[in-house]
Amino acid sequence: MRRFTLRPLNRGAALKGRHKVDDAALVKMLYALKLTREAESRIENVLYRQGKIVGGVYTGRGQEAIGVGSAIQLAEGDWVLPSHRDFSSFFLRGFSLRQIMANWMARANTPTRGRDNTLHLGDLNLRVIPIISPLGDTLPVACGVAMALKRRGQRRVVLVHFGEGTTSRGDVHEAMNMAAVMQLPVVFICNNNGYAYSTPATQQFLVNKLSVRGPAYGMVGFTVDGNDVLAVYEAVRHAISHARKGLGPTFIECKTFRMAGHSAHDAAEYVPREVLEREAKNDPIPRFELTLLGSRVVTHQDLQDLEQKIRDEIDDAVAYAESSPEPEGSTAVEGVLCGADCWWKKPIDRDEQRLASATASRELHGTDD
Amino acid sequence: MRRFTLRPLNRGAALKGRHKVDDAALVKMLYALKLTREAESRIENVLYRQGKIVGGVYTGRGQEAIGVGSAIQLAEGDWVLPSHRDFSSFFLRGFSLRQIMANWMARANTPTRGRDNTLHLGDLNLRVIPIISPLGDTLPVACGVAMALKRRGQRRVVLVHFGEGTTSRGDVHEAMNMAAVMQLPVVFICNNNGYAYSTPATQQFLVNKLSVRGPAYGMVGFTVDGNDVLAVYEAVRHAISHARKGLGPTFIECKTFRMAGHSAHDAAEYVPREVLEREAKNDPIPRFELTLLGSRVVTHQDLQDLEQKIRDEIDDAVAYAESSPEPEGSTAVEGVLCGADCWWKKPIDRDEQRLASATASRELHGTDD
Amino acid sequence: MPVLTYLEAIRQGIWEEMERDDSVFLLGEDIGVYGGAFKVTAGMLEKFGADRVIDTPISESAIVGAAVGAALVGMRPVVEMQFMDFIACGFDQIVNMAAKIHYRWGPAVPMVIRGPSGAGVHGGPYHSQSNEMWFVHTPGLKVVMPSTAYDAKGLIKASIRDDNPVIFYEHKFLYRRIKDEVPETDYVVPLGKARVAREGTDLTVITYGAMVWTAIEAATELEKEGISMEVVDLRTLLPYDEEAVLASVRKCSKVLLLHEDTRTGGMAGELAALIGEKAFQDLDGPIVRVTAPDTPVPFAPPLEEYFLPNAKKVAEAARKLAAY
Amino acid sequence: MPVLTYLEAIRQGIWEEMERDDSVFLLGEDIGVYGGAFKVTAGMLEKFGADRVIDTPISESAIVGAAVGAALVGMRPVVEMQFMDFIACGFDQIVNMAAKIHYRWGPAVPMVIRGPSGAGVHGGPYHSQSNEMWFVHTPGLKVVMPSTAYDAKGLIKASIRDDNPVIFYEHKFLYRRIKDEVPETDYVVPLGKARVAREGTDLTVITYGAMVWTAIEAATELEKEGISMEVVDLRTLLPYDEEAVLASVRKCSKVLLLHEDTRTGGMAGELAALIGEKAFQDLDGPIVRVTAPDTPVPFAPPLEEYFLPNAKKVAEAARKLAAY
Ligand SMILES: Cc1ncc(C[n+]2csc(CCOP(=O)(O)OP(=O)(O)O)c2C)c(N)n1
Ligand SMILES: Cc1ncc(C[n+]2csc(CCOP(=O)(O)OP(=O)(O)O)c2C)c(N)n1
Ligand SMILES: [Mg+2]
Ligand SMILES: [Mg+2]
Repeated sequence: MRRFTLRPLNRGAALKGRHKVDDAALVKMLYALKLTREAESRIENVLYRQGKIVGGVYTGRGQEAIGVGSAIQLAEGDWVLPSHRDFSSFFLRGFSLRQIMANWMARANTPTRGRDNTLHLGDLNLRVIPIISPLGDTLPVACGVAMALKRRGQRRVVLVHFGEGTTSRGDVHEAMNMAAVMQLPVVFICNNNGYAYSTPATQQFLVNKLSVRGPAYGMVGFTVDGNDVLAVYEAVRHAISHARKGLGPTFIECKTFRMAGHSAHDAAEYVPREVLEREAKNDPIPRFELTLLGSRVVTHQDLQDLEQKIRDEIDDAVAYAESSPEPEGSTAVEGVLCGADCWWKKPIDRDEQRLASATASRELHGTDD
Repeated sequence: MRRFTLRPLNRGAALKGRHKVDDAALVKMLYALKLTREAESRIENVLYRQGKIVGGVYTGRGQEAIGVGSAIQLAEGDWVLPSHRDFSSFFLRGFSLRQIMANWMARANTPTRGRDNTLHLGDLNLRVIPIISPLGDTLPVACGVAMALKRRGQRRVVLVHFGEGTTSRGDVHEAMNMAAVMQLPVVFICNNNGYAYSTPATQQFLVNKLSVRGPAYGMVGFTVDGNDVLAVYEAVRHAISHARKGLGPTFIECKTFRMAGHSAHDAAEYVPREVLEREAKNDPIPRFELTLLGSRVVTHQDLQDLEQKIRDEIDDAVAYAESSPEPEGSTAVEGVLCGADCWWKKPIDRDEQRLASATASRELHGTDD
Repeated sequence: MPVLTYLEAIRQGIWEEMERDDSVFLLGEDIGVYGGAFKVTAGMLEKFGADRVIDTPISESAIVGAAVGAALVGMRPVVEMQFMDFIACGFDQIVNMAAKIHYRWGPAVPMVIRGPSGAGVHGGPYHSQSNEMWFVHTPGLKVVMPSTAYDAKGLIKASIRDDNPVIFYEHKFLYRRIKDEVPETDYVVPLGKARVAREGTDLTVITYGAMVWTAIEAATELEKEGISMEVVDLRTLLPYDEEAVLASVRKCSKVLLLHEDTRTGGMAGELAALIGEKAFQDLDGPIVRVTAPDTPVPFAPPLEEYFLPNAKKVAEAARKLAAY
Repeated sequence: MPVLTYLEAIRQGIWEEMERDDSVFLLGEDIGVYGGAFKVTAGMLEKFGADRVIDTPISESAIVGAAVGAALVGMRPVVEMQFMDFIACGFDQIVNMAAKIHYRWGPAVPMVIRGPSGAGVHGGPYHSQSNEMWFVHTPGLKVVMPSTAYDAKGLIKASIRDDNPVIFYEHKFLYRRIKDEVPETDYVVPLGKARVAREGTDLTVITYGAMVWTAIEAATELEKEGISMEVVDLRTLLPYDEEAVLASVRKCSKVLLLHEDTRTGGMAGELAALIGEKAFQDLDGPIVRVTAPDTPVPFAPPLEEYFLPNAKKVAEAARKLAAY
């Protein structure tokens, strides 16, 4: 297989190195990008409209490259705390599409047993800690995970994702400062998609580049093109290697765009039409496809095959979810406290998940780390 | 009277202007510095040891120049939210020494009526909003005051003081970001006295200069010598004039040293002896005295007279406080809600305070603003 | 009289107060251009301008703190929490700053924190909470929760005019489901006064918020069986209307305490203590609680249904109590 | 058996758990070099090292959040709040993150948040609060408050070993005032179990924390008058020991509910509801509350004294109730 050389994406900045990513990893990234896009489209545009989704729908349309370019690099012992739009992180960490889909439909056979919604999916085996709705709350948690890993002398890292709007929360500050002063192996990945619900970034903060926040805590800060999966990959690669060396946290701002409303019910009329049109041309997925086609990592036929495979997988997941049982009402009162009857200790259907996890990590070990 | 020319204190930084402060203001600063030091010494070293103070004692020994160099410049309509060690701000805003002393003794005739302790003293007429113990909580409040002033089109400013340890709180971040993005007339004055209780600044954050936090929000940040009252004056003067012009907030780090324990019961054994010795030589009050003596603004005789006057004032305040009544126990349940029987609306002994306030503001109008 | 939804009534109440008093202004996330997540403030930016309808960063603590600051200098801020669940992020400013200022040094702190709370819309654990008890247990605050459109308007107006920090809970399930004739005239519903939502004689159910409708549904059902159940709507939870509670208990001699909030430490406990102390002699049966169980609010519809009190559960408990 | 103060007992309990289990570690402000504001963790840095006794920045929210993260990956963090008043600054992480994780997706979250609470030392409104009810009303937590040195050690050890987030209230008034024989052996006092602190027959007072001593003082006084008052010490407030409460009420038929915390929405309400529902037939008199009034904790000694329940107030209420 040929090797693909990453462009240095942030010229003059700290991202100086060049790094080779093998074709398998590139194809896997494309797969994850396209699967994420397609699955979320199915959820938002088909299943939600059909009334099959329970509750609201938030997607990561337009910003898939951030989850993909980062999660793909994690080793098995690393941890990730995705944002509320980071479908791809779950998938790349080994959640099965079936489980994710079943959770959107509030079914019983998911890690939440129907107790929590959307992407509030966690699994310690897969080393994914889910977001909770109060924005920013996962950043301190990421610090705590990192403290434990550091104490054990494990060269593990923790990625935590959040939106630019979330940076206004006090917890984000407390966590970034704590990570810096304790030199914790955390990578703070901020997706600046231009909006927090209806609020433009210009009303959220006054700085042009959020990456200035890094040095304010004594950590490195990057701003990268979040719609370029390889730019994200490169920045995160540096940050991970920095963290693994015990050199502490990094803050990465990934500039991107929310190519949808805040949620399925939001037509986003507050976004100027010109902005929508401009950003439509900057879609990370066609960009990456063109790159891979241009460098002959994939052919048009490959793409068609991939798309078919993805459609099949989604069909399967939807069918699985639809045929999955709803939780029994009376289970609502179980497992509030963790004790002898701790529901977590009862087996739930994790086999598939484990399998996926094992596969994912095997594939990941193919990439340089 | 001769004019005294401020040295440009932060060479090469944004503090470029030179500014004249007249002798009267210089003497007033010295008076406020010495009065603060002497009053707090009396409280900590005499009254507290005698068991006359109720509760804990926190003083601003060593960092008096920060309150003095800033509060002295406020016009009547400006607001200040002092830190828990900012005795001088209260005094310069017009609180009478008697009231302050009475509050340390938990007496009834104070703005708190004995309900709150230490320097938790507020008075809307004097435009002082007191700190509460949860550190950092006053910063968002300062923003709200500034929002109101701005909306009314008043060219007023709000100063808010806090320690370097406090900067780790989420509220500090939320407030600084909000002030920046809304361009509020707030001056954030951080006293970096090296310690937060026993925790050295090096365990609080990783940066050398906290002033880098300013640009992280898109506001100007200065670091100045907080033991040089004129340096503080100059930085705050710039910040105030910036804010009055509608150009938004400024962050000022005043480097100083806590020349005492965290509180009266803390021997501060965790502070290395060499640091204590070094810092003792940097006491802001002798420094300023020397400056004023050297430039002949005051004579040794003036100093002696001033000291006598201060001792007399403190004696008077102590006598007043000691002879003041304790609150009636049953008043504890009054005025929880503000209603028809709102205790605030009942007259309390404010005459003295008003007088002091009027005097202070008349004197202030003598200074260039 | 025009018929308004609960949501429209709140909007109208805020609108009128904004018109009446220039010191009233709004602070919150997405309340301006977007008009709020539930559109309660729709049209206000256009009408009152960006000076008075302020979109903030996602900084609940600073929003509350800023409201306190503005209130101290004579404004009457009205804060929107996008969901009341997120009030936890501004908690310290509410309980330590806002609630205690008047007691500590005197000033009025006229401000309202309002927003949608409650379950029933499959919002999951973070968009469904009933967290009023944190504030009912905080001296210095007032806590309000309307159940009708009429009250919603009258109570939000009274809250805005009140000189204390008021936590104003809007039940999101009622926003567009409940309609009422709402006078266009200027009226307030006084804080601290309950109302009898339905008269009865055999037993009384004391409740508030969306559960008022559940109670009425149960009462209608029970009437067919010859059981006459009174329904008392607290409207204000702090300070709550002791007299009205005691009067109804004295009248009916049996009492059922109902809330959507979880059980342990809920409002029913507070009422039970009041009744157990001051109406002990009037009681002809145990004090019965019907509440959500002690769990987070679960997401999936069967779980949420199991979690929430409903007319059937209320009627069952009432039947048992009536037969006692 | 060695006699330890309440404070020393807590220290010994933490110490033993640190020795026993390497996954136990401490997080907090000034807990290392300084040994904590009240010296609870004195000597631990020297003994266990900076890896396990971690001085943090002043970031209550991040401290709690970090504890959750560490707990999720197998550690047993013990967080110190310098004063429990400041727990309000980490509130959201406690109620929304820590409390709900197990329910939402299964993991154990073994962590303790401990610190000094309560009044009586002229600490003013921010160093004297009793804020346990916020957490008693939060499903997914446990809430503990010892009254004796023996229990303090046994309960802190049980809390550290528990698989849930435990909020552990230490009463600062008791720290150095209460002494007890405390075994050097390894023992735990199980969470969720109350104890009868003093036997009685005429009426019972249910209480916890420092008020246990107030109740005992009152009971001693009342005994001289021929009134026999039982004192039940809850020890754990969530989940609390329903059986023990009901047993004592059934035995004595009259009940007094006592706490230092403010009245409305306090623990007494919860207990009143339990008793009003499950022991209604056993009651021979009203359910009486003796609590602090609904105010912030005032600073000046006469105010604080008026605010706090004391033996005199308890005895007065008990006399009336006994005579009912
Ligand atoms: C503390 C808090 N406040 C408000 C909300 C409501 N809310 C949900 S998503 C959102 C916008 C988040 O913006 P950003 O962080 O930029 O993430 P994005 O949605 O753009 O990915 C808001 C305000 C919340 N979930 N938590
Ligand atoms: C939120 C909060 N946490 C902890 C405390 C306890 N505390 C009181 S003062 C202090 C140190 C403050 O340090 P700094 O901000 O540097 O101010 P300084 O005392 O040095 O003036 C601490 C930890 C508090 N008051 N509030
Ligand atoms: Mg965004
Ligand atoms: Mg300091």
